[in-house]
Amino acid sequence: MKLVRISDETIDSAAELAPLAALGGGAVASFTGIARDDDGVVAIELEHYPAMTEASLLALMNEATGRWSLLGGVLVHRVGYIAVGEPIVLVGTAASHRAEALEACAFLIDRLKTDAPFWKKEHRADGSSDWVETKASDDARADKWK
Amino acid sequence: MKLVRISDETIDSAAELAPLAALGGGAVASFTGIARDDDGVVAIELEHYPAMTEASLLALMNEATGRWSLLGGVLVHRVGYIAVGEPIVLVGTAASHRAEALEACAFLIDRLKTDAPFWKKEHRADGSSDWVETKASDDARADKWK
Amino acid sequence: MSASSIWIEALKLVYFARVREAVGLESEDRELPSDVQTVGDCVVWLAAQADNYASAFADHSRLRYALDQQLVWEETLLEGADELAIFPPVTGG
Amino acid sequence: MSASSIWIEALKLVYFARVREAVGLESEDRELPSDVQTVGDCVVWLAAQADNYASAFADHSRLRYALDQQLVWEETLLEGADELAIFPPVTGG
Repeated sequence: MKLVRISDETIDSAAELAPLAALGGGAVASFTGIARDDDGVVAIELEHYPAMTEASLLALMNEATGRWSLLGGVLVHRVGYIAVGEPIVLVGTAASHRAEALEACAFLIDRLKTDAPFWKKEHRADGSSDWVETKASDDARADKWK
Repeated sequence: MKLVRISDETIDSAAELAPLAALGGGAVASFTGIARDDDGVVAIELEHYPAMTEASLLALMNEATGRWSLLGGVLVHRVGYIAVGEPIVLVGTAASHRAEALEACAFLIDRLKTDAPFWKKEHRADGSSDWVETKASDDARADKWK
Repeated sequence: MSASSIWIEALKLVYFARVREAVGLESEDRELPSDVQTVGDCVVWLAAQADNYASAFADHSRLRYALDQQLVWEETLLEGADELAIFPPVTGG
Repeated sequence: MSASSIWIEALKLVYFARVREAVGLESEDRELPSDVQTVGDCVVWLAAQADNYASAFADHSRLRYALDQQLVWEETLLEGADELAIFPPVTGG
């Protein structure tokens, strides 16, 4: 079971992860990225490259299933306006044993951060907004998997 | 927010993780260990050391919060009879950034496997049962964190 | 007319995030001169088209590229491609 | 009467999993001889108490210990403790 999805509605983590727990494996790992309550930010705007986004998420998922023995994986990314406190991204992995599930989950979120065509803009209560800058630490974490 | 609990009822992962998503951080990681559909096994029996179990989980949680900058952590372990497909253990961590949440989550489940006083017995459809043996790979993973 | 001058007529440029805002367009079709062979050539050529293009495409260290929806580098040849996307480093997740 | 002979009278032994099943008891109170000083001494002494104890406590490589609910080693002194738990390597999670 492999699922990737771009969503303009609130991500329901429990509903997305439930199928992973039903695959007969012993381990489900998940990561949820949340719009952080940072410095006056009230919402995050997520832009993406519609013609490329889904294919790029599927390529990451295929790389993960090629590298680790997974029973299933889920990758859901929100786009549009996202209020602080709401999920931006959900990664879920299922495997027979925990090492595979945990490592593949970390791999997927680390590589999504550097490879998938999404851009975040922070909107503040005073009406100002700024594009989020990349972090060198993201490149370092993604490089770890090479 | 730190929560450790021994439960003799089904673990409701969504309900346990929801408070972690509401702490204002950007990252929630989770791991769910599930009674695996293995070789005719129909149920797992989980024995524990009641006078010690909760304190040992709390010690692990305190070690995690001392090592990583966490906003919160949840550790729930089921005891008693557990049907195949049901969760045995749930680990959840919340942090401002993903590295802390992911690493602390992996730490907690790896160390729980070697340090917390639980013992699993597998019950099979034919009425036979066996205590589960430890795996050398568990010790190796736990040692990684030393 | 050479084969290379045919595909060049059809190149669609798409912009995202800060680049889109600086250019003021989500996408445009451009005929490129025949000496524009690589992604990097194209960016240099675009920077000379207008003042807002100059600022959008000045700092190559803050630009990334996808050719026909595949991440590529400045050295990649445009030949045969339909769509070049130019954007800042991604910040999703 | 020395101080050490007082606490020894009170040592509670608790067993889990395969050890509990082999001994046939969840717990018992035992008076230990005064030459039983460490966790390891106690296990050797227990193994000599009965046939089923001998099989329960024969292979030290498959035994783990907690003294007053803290994981300890065979070398750990019993002195002052109220409760010694003896069990196989843990297999939770």
